[in-house]
Amino acid sequence: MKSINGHAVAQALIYVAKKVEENKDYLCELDGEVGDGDHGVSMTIGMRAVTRAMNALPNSVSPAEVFQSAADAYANEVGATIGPLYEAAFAAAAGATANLKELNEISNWVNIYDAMVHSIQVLGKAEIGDKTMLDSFFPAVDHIRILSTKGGSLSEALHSTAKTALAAAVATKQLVPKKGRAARLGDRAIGYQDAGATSLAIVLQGFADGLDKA
Amino acid sequence: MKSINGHAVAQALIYVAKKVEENKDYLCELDGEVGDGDHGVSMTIGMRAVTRAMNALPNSVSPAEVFQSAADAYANEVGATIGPLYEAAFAAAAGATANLKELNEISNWVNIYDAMVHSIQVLGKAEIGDKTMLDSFFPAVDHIRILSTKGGSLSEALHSTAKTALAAAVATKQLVPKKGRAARLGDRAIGYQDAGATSLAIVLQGFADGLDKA
Amino acid sequence: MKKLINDPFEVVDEMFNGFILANDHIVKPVGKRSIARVKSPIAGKVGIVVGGGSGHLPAFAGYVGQGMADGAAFGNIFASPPSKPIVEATVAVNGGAGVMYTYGNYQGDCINFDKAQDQCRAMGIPVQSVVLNDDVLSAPKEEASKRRGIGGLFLVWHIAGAKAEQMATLDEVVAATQKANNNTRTVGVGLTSCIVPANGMPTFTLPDDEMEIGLGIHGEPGIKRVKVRGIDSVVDEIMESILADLDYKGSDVALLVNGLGGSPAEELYVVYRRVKQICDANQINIRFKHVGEQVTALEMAGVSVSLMRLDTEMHDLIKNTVVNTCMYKKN
Amino acid sequence: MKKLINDPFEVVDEMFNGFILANDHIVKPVGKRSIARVKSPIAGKVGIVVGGGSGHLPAFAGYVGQGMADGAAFGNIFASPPSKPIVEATVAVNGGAGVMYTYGNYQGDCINFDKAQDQCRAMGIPVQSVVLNDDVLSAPKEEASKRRGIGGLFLVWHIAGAKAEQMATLDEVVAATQKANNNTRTVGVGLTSCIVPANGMPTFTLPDDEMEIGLGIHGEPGIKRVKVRGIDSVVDEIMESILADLDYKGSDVALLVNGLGGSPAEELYVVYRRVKQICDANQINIRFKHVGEQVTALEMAGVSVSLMRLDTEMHDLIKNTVVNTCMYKKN
Ligand SMILES: Nc1ncnc2c1ncn2[C@@H]1O[C@H](COP(=O)(O)OP(=O)(O)O)[C@@H](O)[C@H]1O
Ligand SMILES: Nc1ncnc2c1ncn2[C@@H]1O[C@H](COP(=O)(O)OP(=O)(O)O)[C@@H](O)[C@H]1O
Ligand SMILES: [Mg+2]
Ligand SMILES: [Mg+2]
Ligand SMILES: [Mg+2]
Ligand SMILES: [Mg+2]
Repeated sequence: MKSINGHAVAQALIYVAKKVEENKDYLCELDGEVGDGDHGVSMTIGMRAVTRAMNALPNSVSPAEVFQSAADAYANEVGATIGPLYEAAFAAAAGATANLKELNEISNWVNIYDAMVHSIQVLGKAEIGDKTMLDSFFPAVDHIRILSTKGGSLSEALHSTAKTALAAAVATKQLVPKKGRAARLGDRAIGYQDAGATSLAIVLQGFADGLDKA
Repeated sequence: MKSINGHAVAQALIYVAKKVEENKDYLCELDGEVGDGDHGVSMTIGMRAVTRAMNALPNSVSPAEVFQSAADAYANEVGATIGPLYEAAFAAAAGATANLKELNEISNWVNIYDAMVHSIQVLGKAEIGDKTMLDSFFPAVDHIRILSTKGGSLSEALHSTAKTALAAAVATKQLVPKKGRAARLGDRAIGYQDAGATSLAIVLQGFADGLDKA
Repeated sequence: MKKLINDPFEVVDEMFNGFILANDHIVKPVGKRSIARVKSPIAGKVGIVVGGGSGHLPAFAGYVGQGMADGAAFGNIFASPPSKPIVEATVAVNGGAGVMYTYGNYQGDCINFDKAQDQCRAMGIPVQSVVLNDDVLSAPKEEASKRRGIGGLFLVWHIAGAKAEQMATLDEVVAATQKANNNTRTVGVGLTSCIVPANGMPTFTLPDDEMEIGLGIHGEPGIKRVKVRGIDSVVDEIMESILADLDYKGSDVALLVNGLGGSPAEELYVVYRRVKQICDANQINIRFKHVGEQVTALEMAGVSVSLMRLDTEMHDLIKNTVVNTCMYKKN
Repeated sequence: MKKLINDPFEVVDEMFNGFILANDHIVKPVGKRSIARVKSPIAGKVGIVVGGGSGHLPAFAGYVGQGMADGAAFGNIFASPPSKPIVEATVAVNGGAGVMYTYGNYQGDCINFDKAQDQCRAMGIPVQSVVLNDDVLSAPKEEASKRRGIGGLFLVWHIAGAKAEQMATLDEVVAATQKANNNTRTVGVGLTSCIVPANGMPTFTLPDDEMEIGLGIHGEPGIKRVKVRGIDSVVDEIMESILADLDYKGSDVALLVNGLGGSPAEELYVVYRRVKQICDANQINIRFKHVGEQVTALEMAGVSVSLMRLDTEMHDLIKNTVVNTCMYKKN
């Protein structure tokens, strides 16, 4: 992992896009069991737009500009529930990295992920346990916050954070949905893994892998 | 086989109806490969109407009245191609049995079948070899005409006539259709057995069995 | 079989019943399987009677009302009606100016409408028939009279209905309808078959990656089976067949992109987009257009494209006539 | 996947393109995914903007035109549009009397329309929203505000559009629309799922002998799965749920039997027949009725029934207003 400047973040987002698209059908399948089967499509459309936006940025771009550009891509192309949530999250990440040139410290990513998850909660008004992406994101943020107090490599921290998110996403199976389309199914949704919690874990894993390569 | 009066013919037609309905799906399947898949349905609708008409007749009914009543049932309920063709055929059978009280001779049935097939040809204007019900009916009529010159039992004659019709129906596989919906497929219809030729054979077999029981 | 029905053999009667109840401001029953406009007979107006097998709604009964047909006879699913309901509709709509039958070229329909025509003429009602044969791929050009009638009827009947609304004579209405038919061509493609309710099984089976080109409106197979591919190239093939059969270059046309029943409206607009590109490239001026399900084959997925060449009379008839039928309205 | 499309990710743009071309006498594009009536803005008239995910045609964009909506924003398939096209449509239809948003109660739509509303208000355009929640089975009565909006929008928007045509104020149009929504209930059943094109697979799988009761319009599962059975008893269950939720006895109503996309019109009439019997038995007077595909879920087979209780004002609005939109016309 080299020094993580804006360009590296942009490249990592392009890698995230690739991973999301690879999981399109899987995410649709998860959403289809209890929702409307489009989550993988919405995420793919959003991340394709992000990729186009990233490719249009100069190499000298700042991390905050990268995140804001990703936010705008989601805002213009996606819609649905997930569009505004990721728009808000990327915009919050831009806010959390204002004036920074590099994001080499674990604490940078604690701030980024923390800003993201809170902006999602403010906009979406879901609670923990409602069976949404918050249920994989909050445990991940808690995890990386603890790691940041212990020192260690950023790469390892991002990887183990993504793994925590994935485990938490799997654990959403037991939850009863309270927000979004799946909420209408109530108990019938128990046993199904939440699509948005899963895609969030894929995004975090994409960051970890993408930044390694950058 | 008792003496075949009008009531016996009516009972035989009810038996024919039963056999046609048992073969509904098979006939639809044959029609579906090259036509519009409704032949078994049209024949069932027609023969159900015939059954209702037969049940409404007095026991003292004449054979000609029975056939005319079957013709009317087809005329009012069926439509399609097959409706007018069977209507014409039953009306012709009524004509061929005018003034007769009993139909115990093979020659009676030569006249009936012969009148039926010719009325179908006049109305439908198909040629032999066009892959229609004529291609099972004409060989059957030829067969019973020969038998009538030889003597023998009516029951046996009707049975072997029905068998001839069935064999001829199977042989329609090699024909290229010239009339009706299947005509549009031309060579593509080779290999498929004609639905109307097959149902005609079922009708003749139904007569043979039904009259045995009557 | 997944259908919103009760006894499959009762479907047509129950459908007829619901159709009458839902459209009682426009039509009335005049027999067990026949309807006429509430206002029928309209004195001095040529009555137009349409009909055919059920399973094609809005065609045929859905077009009874102002600006199109005056009466209709319902057959069983995909089966021509017998002559009786046709006769009933004829008698009901005869306002003294005679009656025109117009229907698709199928053997069953021809036999039964001809029978009705004979009976009605014998009763003293002047009846003429115009049999429609717009389906390009159902027979070669030299045998065009063998072609069957499919989606193009929707366009042709605009002309027929408009002409009759103008209180034209029977001969004039017949001539206008015949002219419209002569100038109309259609080609269809099917992606799936359909299920005749009383049959309960798909009429034919089509592998997941194949479609039928040149099929009709009864779930019957088409003239060739090809691999499923991007729709633009399929539309190109459809339009090529149509344009090779009649010279539309530089003409004004009326156009229909018709859904066969199982394809969403969204997809029909994708098709229209391509049709429009091809018309533009061939200097074909679209003066009237409609995208929607008009002549269907139960739940069959697929589409047909119809073009009708317009002269000035036809152009004015189709543009200026209000249509207010049971299932189709045009301002 | 058997669809009349090219690249599944291009479907919405190509559909939008075809929709604009096919309806250019009624609407114009005002953005990449937004449309407005050709005449927009109409001075002094409240502008009505509708929208939501694609895949529901005629809803939502198909209702832009005289007597219903003034503008619409298209989302991706089954996904709310982002705020941008909503804002574009709002600006285009604002004739000085303000703009009303009306859409179904889905989280994504609420978030994106609210965002657009904030942006437009900040630009000085008065915007109000009426969120529709007619789907009885999507939440219990005590939590009616959580119910989603489905087929009933077709009835509610007759009232909204008619009121706006009368040049009522924004508050009056909002009040009439809200009243219509409060008096509207819908229940739907699905026989098959549907395929989101970019997904390529059915959203969920339903065994051959089962149907879903209480489902929405996105191919999502309903509230319970039952065995396929005669439709009359299914309609009985639908009507029971509706009548238990709101007192329709003795009332005048407007009624919709809505096809979800994959069920033939013939079957919808079989359903209407039964609905009418039940209304008669409950002294419910059907003053306005429509049977057809209005609020669909791509090619999903199934039906929904909507009832809207009418007072004198609503009765006159729905009966006396001419509607001439892209995909729905009423004389
Ligand atoms: N209020 C909310 N807060 C956070 N996440 C949410 C909320 N509502 C839904 N989600 C997430 O969004 C996912 C569904 O997204 P998607 O299918 O793209 O949107 P839609 O529900 O509009 O079709 C759910 O799996 C859930 O994780
Ligand atoms: N002109 C004709 N003469 C005799 N039989 C015919 C003729 N046309 C069609 N048939 C018979 O009718 C059968 C099809 O009947 P059916 O499916 O009931 O009618 P339709 O073709 O109207 O759907 C064919 O298999 C053929 O045997
Ligand atoms: Mg979803
Ligand atoms: Mg047939
Ligand atoms: Mg037929
Ligand atoms: Mg969605």
